[in-house]
Amino acid sequence: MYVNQFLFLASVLFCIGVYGVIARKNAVLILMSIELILNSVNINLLTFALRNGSTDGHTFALYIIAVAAAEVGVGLGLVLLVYRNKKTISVDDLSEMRG
Amino acid sequence: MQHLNILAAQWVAPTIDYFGLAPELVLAGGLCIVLLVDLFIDERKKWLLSVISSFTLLAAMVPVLMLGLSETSVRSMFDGRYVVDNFSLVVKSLFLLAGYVVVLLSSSHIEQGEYWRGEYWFLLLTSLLGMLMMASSRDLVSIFVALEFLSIPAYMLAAWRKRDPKSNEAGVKYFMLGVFASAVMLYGMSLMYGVANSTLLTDIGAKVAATGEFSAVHALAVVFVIVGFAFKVSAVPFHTWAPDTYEGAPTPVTAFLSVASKAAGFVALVVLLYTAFPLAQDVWQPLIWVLSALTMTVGNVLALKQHNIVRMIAYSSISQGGFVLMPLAVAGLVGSGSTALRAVVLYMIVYAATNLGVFAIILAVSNKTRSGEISSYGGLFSYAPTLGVLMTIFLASLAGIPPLGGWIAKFVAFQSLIQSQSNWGYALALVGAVNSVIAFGYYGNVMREIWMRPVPDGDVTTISVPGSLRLALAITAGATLLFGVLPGVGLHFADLAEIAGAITR
Amino acid sequence: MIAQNIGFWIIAVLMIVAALRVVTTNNVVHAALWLVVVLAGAAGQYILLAAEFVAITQVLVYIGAVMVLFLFGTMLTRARIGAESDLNNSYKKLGIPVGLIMLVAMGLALTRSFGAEKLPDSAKVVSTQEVSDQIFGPYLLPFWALSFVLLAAVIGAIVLARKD
Amino acid sequence: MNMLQENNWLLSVGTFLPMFGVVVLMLMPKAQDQAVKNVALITSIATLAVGIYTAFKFDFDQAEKLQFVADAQWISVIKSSYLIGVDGISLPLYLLSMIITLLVVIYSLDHVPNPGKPKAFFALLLVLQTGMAGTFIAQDLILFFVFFELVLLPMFFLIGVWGGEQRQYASIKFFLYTMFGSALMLVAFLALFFKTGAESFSIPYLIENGGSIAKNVQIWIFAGMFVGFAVKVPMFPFHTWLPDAHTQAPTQGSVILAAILLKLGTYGFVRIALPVLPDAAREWAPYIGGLAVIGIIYGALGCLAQTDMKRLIAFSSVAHMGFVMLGISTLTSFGVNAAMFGMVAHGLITGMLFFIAGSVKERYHTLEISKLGGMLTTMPRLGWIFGFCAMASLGLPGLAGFWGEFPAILSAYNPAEGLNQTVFRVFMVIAALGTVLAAGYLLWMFQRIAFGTAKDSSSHGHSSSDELHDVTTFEWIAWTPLLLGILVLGILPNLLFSVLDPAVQATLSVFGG
Amino acid sequence: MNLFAKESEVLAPLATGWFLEHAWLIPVVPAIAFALIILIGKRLPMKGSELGVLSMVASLVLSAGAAYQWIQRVNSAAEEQFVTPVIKSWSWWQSGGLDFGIGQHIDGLSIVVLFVVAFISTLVQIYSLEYLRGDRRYTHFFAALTLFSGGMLAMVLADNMILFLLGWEIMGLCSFLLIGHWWEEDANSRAALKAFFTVRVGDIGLLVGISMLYFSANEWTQENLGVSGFSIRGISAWALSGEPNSTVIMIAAIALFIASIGKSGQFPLHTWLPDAMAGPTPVSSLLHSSTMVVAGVFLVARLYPVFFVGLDILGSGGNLIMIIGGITIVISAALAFVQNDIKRVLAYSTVSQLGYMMLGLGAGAWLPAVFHIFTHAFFKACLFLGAGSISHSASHHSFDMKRDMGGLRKVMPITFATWIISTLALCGVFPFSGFFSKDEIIDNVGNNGYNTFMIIGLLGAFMTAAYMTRATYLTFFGEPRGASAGHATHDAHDAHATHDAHAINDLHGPHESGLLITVPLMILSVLALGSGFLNATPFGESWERMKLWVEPRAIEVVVDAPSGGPGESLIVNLPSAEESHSKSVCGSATPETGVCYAPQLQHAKFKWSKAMISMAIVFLGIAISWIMSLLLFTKRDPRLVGLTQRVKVLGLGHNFLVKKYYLDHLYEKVIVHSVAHPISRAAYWFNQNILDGILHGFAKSTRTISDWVYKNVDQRVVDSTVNNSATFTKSVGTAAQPTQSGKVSQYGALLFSAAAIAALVLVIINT
Repeated sequence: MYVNQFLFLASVLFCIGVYGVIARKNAVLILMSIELILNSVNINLLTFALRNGSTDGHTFALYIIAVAAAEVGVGLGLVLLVYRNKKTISVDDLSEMRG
Repeated sequence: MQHLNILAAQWVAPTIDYFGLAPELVLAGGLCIVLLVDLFIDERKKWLLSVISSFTLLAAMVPVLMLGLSETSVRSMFDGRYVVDNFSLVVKSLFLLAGYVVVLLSSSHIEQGEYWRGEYWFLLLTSLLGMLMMASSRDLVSIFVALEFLSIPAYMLAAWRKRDPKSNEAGVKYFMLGVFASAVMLYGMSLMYGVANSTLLTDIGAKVAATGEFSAVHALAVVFVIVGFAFKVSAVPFHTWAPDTYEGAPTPVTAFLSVASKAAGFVALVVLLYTAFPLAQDVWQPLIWVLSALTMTVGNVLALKQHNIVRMIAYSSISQGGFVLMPLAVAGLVGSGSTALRAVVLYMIVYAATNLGVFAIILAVSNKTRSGEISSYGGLFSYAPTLGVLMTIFLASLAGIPPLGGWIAKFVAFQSLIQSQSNWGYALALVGAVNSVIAFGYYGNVMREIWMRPVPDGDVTTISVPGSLRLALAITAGATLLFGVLPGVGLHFADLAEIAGAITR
Repeated sequence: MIAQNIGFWIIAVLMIVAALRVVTTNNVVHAALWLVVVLAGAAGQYILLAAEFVAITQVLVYIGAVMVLFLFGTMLTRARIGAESDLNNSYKKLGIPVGLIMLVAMGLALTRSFGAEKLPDSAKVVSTQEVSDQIFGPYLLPFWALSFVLLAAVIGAIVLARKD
Repeated sequence: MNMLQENNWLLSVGTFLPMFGVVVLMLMPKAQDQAVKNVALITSIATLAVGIYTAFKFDFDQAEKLQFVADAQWISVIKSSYLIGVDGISLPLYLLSMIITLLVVIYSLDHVPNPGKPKAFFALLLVLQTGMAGTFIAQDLILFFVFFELVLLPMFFLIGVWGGEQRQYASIKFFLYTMFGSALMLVAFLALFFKTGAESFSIPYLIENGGSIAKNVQIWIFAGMFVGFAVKVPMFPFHTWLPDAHTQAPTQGSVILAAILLKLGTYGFVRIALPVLPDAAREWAPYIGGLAVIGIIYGALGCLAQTDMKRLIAFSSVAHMGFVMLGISTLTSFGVNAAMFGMVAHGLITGMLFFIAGSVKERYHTLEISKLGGMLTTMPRLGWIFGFCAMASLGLPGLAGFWGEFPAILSAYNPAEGLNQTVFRVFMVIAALGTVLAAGYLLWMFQRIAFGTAKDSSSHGHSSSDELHDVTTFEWIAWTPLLLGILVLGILPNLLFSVLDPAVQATLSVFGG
Repeated sequence: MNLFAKESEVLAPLATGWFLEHAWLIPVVPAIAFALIILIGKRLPMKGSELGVLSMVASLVLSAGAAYQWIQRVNSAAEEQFVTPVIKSWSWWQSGGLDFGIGQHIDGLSIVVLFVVAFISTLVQIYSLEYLRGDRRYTHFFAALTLFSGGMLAMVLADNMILFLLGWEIMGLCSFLLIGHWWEEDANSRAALKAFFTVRVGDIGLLVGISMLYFSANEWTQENLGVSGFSIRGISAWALSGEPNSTVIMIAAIALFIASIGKSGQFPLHTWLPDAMAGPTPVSSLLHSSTMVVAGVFLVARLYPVFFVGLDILGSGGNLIMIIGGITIVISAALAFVQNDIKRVLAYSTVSQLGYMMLGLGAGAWLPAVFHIFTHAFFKACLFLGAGSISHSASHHSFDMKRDMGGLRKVMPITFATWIISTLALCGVFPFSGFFSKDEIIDNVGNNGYNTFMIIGLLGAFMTAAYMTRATYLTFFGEPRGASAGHATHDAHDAHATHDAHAINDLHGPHESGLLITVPLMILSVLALGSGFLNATPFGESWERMKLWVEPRAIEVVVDAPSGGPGESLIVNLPSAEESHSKSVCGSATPETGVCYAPQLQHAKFKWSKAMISMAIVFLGIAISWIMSLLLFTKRDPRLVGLTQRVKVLGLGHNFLVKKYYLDHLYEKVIVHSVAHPISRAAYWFNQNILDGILHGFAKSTRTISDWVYKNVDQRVVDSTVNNSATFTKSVGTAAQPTQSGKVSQYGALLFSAAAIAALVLVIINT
């Protein structure tokens, strides 16, 4: 197996995630797209861990998973907050401040 | 795979230098106390929490000072993943003191609104704890965790005025963009780990170079990691969240974000540049150069357009960030590394003092005018001369006019650019020079309102400034003047701040 | 090796298709389900990469917890279960060039650096103990820190999300 | 360069005493206007007293040496120190700043301009004084820069708060202009510092080592300094802030601006730019001289086009500073002496003219020349004082203005070695033409304002007979020293030249005599 | 034969004395008096005038004493011994290694002019006591008058050009103040401005000339004489040393001469002088006829060696000085014909006479020119004061001869008598003083070979006689008209009538003036009659006192001429008609062999035949003019009255003269207006629109840039890097969205795209 096949998979996922966060306006969907990106990072880390023969990548990936969970929690909290005030979770509607 | 087994077999509990961790431990203890006390005290006694918070921060200063005075100059833990060196001590005290002032700014403010006070203090202290961790972190995992540590509470604090849609919006934008940026950064970090087979910055520093077999991926990694922190320091074009978030967030939180959070970004950036990418300066120098020039310029020209004071200060602080970045654009050149570091640290110190002062004034004035418009400052000098003079001092300092603190910060930044004696350095110095003039356009505009315009609503009752704000003003104004008149003081600390293990040429 | 390779490609194609569906589907719940596919695929890849513990964690945390969060979020914000027309920005096509440039940059760098480098053949599965030794060894401090992060996230999210 | 270090506390006290006054003012209650005035007055008197004592202690036989030198640690990290001292070049300007401040304070005792706020007004005046005095004593580039910039803000507010109709525009313009210049100047200072081996910012050190910088580098560094100083002077084409600032500034602001602030730029040339970068100075000299004579003619033409008295005087400053710059551009000690003298003389004379303009404005409520007239009949004393100053300003021999103007022209005949004589001789003739134009605009103004009969007072609603009182006591006290100074320096120029000359010669020794 | 006065080893000790040694007191006294008048004048019983008069008397005494001792000094010298001037010098100021002195330089020339100035000043001040009585600015008037005298005296005895310049400028200032004395009238203040401004134009020349001389001469003078290049003695010696570069000294001389032209009202800068008559009559008398305006002449006489060498005086053909002088004589005399204002007639006459002085100097007639300064001062002062007397006592402050005068010889006998004496002196009728000086000039001009200029001189004499006769006729003969006939004052155009308190005095009709006016008139007329005898060439050598006392005396020096060395003589042919002799320029540059000091000049032998011719011309002029005047003004001969209207050519000529050759038009309408208005307006426009515009443009463009950035970067880029552009949106076929901002996705797009692009660029660069 080539190193690059994993890395390319990761980069494709990353770019799909990037497309997602740009194209989506539903806040929950944006959060999902972010998960794509974070997963691509994890694939990278684990690929390198295997390539380098070290465990640090595993640890790193675990921390990322944990933090991502926390982020999703916070993100959904914010989404709920916004929803309660504005009755929408479209981030495009969150453009009261600009300029 | 052999060594993994050996490592596993030899596992022993890591030795921890608790003295070195004392500031963090004190702060951690403090925030636990806040959280617990909040559960048990009466609504009317919630003011106690602010007292506890502020004393926690001051108490955390004690070990910082003791560490500074101790014989051991560098304390390294976890195989060098967590290092207490002079640099980290200097920036930790900066965080703690800035945090202290933010507490002072907050205490009267959050009494007024419908805030969750106990949780507010808790989150504020948590974020500060993350910053302390950031100051000492020397490996990718620690830096990542520290970054999230300081950011996640901050996301929520920005949205803390729950019923204000603007505040919600601020929180969401900050959160979203923050997550985007950290995603990019993580990708870069993963590549770094991949090529260096270590998360230790010093190991990465030995590998990541602008040339060689892996130069392309090095470049990609360096750029992505820098983007992550460029977001944090709101460098253009990663600044977009800053104006909206600053405007929408509760003002003390804005003060916190624009000073402490931004400083944390710079701390991480500096540590990375000096320990992790010293060999890749060909990659990051042009990047920082462009970021710096763009940041100064765009921040300035957009600030000129603003009529909301906080938003204007937001753009102003973007532009100030450009000045901090300025010396880093030549930091990789021979002989420039240490002066650039000095310039960055000094700029952060001075900027923190001055900008917090500005926010203190904004809080005090908005208490009366209930407005964020710059025009509401009309005639401030005539009914609140002290506030008027102090605001003038702060703005002049931001504009870099001697003998106020800002000038020495700008001066040292210019100095380090010119010391490089490179054409890029000279060019950036010119850009900076022009920008420092443009900047006066909007600072001067506020001064003009304060001194030369009539009071818009004719209400000339004096402003009663709460005691905590007075203290904050005294501290910040004193520091602003002190740094300006006796720049040696600030420079002394900035000069002390050497990063252990940094490779400078 | 070949089996692994075949496995990789199947999973990879699945993941990419699923990921594309995540970002293009008009149904929030579908998107969440497609995301499950991606995450599960990722877990599969982790196993191919000899990272069993991470793979398990991935399943537990992501598919078990995060996905539930997402679905809760979707429901709490009263999203329709069916298709929705306004999930996307009107300027969503902007995402394509941005993503493509990104991909080019990454692809260029990866190709140039790793070229035809191969992963070591005899990949020994990393044991959970090794990972834990690391977490409680050199990476102890982030672990502590993480506890505070999670605490803060929980408390903050509750405060923000609760009605008051 | 050897320096004398006795009594080295004197300069610091003289410079920072006004700041002490500012602190006292700050602590005073706002309402006590009279007490505020007293404090300001006492402070400025005390400052001048220290200044006079300094002059008394000054060793005039060694005027070429820096005296009262204090060298204290300041910003050791960047190798900048608190190095101060005066020599024959600095001393007159140092004292002039103190005198002018005192006189302005006296004048302000009953002339606090609208909108009042005497406390802030006097505090700003005193801050300004510290900045001005400090600039003249600083012997370290960074210190110089700090003081140089320190004057900006107070002046910004003096113009912006107490100024005329367009004050806000004028003040911002003044500020941005000067800031632009000083930003470039700072960059030049830094480049200088590093090109001399990053050893020290001390001016004496740089003078010793600046000459060794490669010529083309020198030229660039000089360019930075040139912009910084030329904006301040102001030289054509950087002068457009000046008319607005002067016209809009309150009388006191105009006086200080004309008398001292403009000198900071020319002083910078003499003190820093020329001796430190001699090769570049030689290259630049013809251009500076050219801009100077353009300024002379241009300023004069500008004057002729004015209908506003104050604006006219402001434009005349452009012309007069042109003479000063012409003297400097010759790079001869004779020319620089003339320039230094011209600086002091211009300070006294134009300062005085602005005082008069202020008083005219106060009485007539307008400065439109066409609406004035017959001042000699309505207010003979004011009219004659005005006439005296106009005469002094146009360079009448026997009054101070002449000794700045004539030697400057004279010096252009024979510029320093290496400069193109023909070019400078052309400059000389043009400058001489400028003296004629000076006579033209000044006397024309005098004729229109002072001669003739008083214009109909209905144009300004107030009853003129009550308003048009002659010179008041405070005005007399404030003006007499200036008038005496103009006269005494005119008759005994050596009072000043004997102090300047050794120092100027020492400074310009880099140009080989 | 050496023709240059040389200062060499002293043959005999020269007499000196207190007055000579302390001649510097002469200007100091009035200067102090001036200060006192300003300070305490108003509180004195006579409002300060007594201080002025006393100081002038003191100066006069001092000058007289100095003159007396100078004569003694001359007498004490041996035959052919050079009488060294009494020079005293003190250091005034030093700068840039140069030393500037202040001091006195007393020689014959300065003695003469000192005496004249002190004398006329004294008389005019006495006269003014009466004339200006009751004036509201009585004190100021005397202060300015006294200051003027101080300035002029300082200039005269200056030992260096800086002090000279100082005095010169002070005079200009006083001239401004005094012309504008009645400044309430706009015309007066305009005249004052014009005078100052015109003279100032000339002063450029003085500045340039002094500078050039200083820098060219300084080295030589320091080395050889130990004096600076400002020293008059040094410059003179240097000019004759053979050192100077001929171009430099020529340009310097021309520059200085331009100053002279301005100050002495020579063509073409003469227009200010007639206008200056707007000042009070005593001022016209003192400043604008007898003293100040001769400063220009004095400058030429003072630095004669410079002009001598620089402009090649005595060279073949004419030189600048002579040409200007000649033109001035004729032109201004012609202008004098068309004036109706008596003072303007006298003003043009003054210009014309100054032209004679210039002509003389230019033609090498140094002594006659200086002598003409001397005599002219007396008779012209007398004429002006006489005119003042008429307006004061007879014509209600009008100076209009045609309207307000006529037939005054009966009412004002003393004024009439003094007027006639002075007129005759001015016309150069033997034995009045003007004859001895003016005729001598004409004679010497011819003698030195400049025949054309001699004819111009004679023409001038003719015209002088004619216009003075016209003026005299109009004033004193015929029937009284207007105010002189006792009619009520009708808008008298001498301004001070409206201001002077003493208008009350004029309630009664024309009468003779008081003693304070007539006594000075009489004294002056006596001198107008008698002063010529101080150098009465017709009566032989022993009468040529002035020549003895004033002209630098030559000594015979054998110039040793080492071949090719600097001591070599230069032989130049003199264009003299009488005897051909060689002129050598002292080539010696060392004090050992003597330093040249003044050029030796030839004097024409007086010939009665020539004198008679000129006398005849003068009388012809008087006669023709008398007849014309009689016919025109009294008989009102129809053939002459209105001639200018009838005959077009004459009318044009008349108009041309009335309009002062259109020079004023040229100055005011063309030059001044073009400078003051279009050019300065253009410059101002340039200033406001271009230079300020650049600034504004910068500010504006900064704003524009910020607008642009605001709209395009912050909103449009955010809107989507490329996508917001309509084309892109079109190309992907979706409808363009209205520009929005503040959207998270757009922010995200910016973030990611910036990161991607930066990465792409740097990846490409770094591999």
